Amino acid sequence: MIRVQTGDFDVGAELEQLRRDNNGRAGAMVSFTGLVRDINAGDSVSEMTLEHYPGMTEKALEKIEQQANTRWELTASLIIHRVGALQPDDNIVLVIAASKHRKQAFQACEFMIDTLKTEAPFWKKETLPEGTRWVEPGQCR
Amino acid sequence: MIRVQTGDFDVGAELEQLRRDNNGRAGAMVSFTGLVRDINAGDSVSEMTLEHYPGMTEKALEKIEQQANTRWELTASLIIHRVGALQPDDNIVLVIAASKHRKQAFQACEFMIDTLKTEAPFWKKETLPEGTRWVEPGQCR
Amino acid sequence: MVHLRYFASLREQLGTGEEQVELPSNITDISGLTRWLQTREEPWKSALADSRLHVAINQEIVRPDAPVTDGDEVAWFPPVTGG
Amino acid sequence: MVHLRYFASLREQLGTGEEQVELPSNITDISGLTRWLQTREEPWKSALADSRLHVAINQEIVRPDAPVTDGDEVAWFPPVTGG
Repeated sequence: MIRVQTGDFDVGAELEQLRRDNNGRAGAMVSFTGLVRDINAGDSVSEMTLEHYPGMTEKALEKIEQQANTRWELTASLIIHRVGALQPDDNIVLVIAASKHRKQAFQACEFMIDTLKTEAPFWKKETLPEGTRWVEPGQCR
Repeated sequence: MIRVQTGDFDVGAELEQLRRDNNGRAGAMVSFTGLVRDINAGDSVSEMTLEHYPGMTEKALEKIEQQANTRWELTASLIIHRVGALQPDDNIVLVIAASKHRKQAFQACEFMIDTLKTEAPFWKKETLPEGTRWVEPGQCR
Repeated sequence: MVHLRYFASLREQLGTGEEQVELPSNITDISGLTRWLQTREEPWKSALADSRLHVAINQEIVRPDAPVTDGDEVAWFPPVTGG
Repeated sequence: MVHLRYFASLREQLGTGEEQVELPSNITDISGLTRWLQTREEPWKSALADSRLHVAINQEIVRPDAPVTDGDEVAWFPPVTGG
């Protein structure tokens, strides 16, 4: 399942929901949470705004999730990405992969976040003391 | 931080606590949750009991966490392992690694659970319809 | 008509996020469409000259030689930085 | 005195989880201690013959030639299966 939303997400509730959907079949769940850092490239960040391409974003995330489910034997998966204005320490993205086998869960989760970072149409704009700037690829995490 | 306990843990609350301790420094958090499966090696499991070596267990987990913090740049880490009687779908183990960099968080989290599985003194005993059996290494996940 | 969209820093440079234009009959692919938009006054010429820009047709990333047809949604944007 | 501990399937086979014993003066290492315990009647001989058993002295895994001294806690157990 994928979701793009302005509001926050609750990692525990999402993990719990997937666990319940799996009901005894999973064995291993791996989650990745991306957070807004208060420092990026040496500069103090007071706010971050995430722009995206509505429509294409959802398609891109669905494709990434589908690829992960093709390559690995998953019992459940989830991608949630926030958009809009965020503060340091806020959640940005959540990726969960559940599988019978822990290696598969780790690999699928890492694949989904790695692919999202290069293929999903999101753009970060940071507010610094000197003004705003668009984040360059590879500059962040 | 490490904990060995009979009671359940709340993955969301633990992630939230580490996130608060990190306050803007982390950027990336990876969690691994191990759950009791209702089927293992083809057999239906109705209960699982985890035995451990009190004292050595804590030392082993602390050493694993310390090794991870030496090898990777972590802003926080956590290992919780349950012992005693568990039912299918129950949480068994939780490992969390937080870092500025997602690769480091993934690698540290996977290292901790991999090392725990070969070095920490826990033993699983399963209750099957035919009786009980001790889980053999490599037989599970 | 084609629906043109611009995102992030490119949107800010151009001062617009989207527009509807009549596709000139001699334009058949992304390269041609980009060059045609660059004939507008600055900042169009320089902004669209950035070789790192990606282009999507109907929300799928495409290469510069991809064909454009009437009714398409075409988007230009800088490298993505989500996650 | 040394404090001997047995875990999991080994504990069940032996029917005991721990005991205090006086260390015979001629026993200096884990191999010697294990062989001495195997002189007890079955199941001790066969249970401790399992080459996959691990041994820990004072809660650190050691090799069979590790020295044992009075006051040590020595534990035998099968391969671990936690996590």
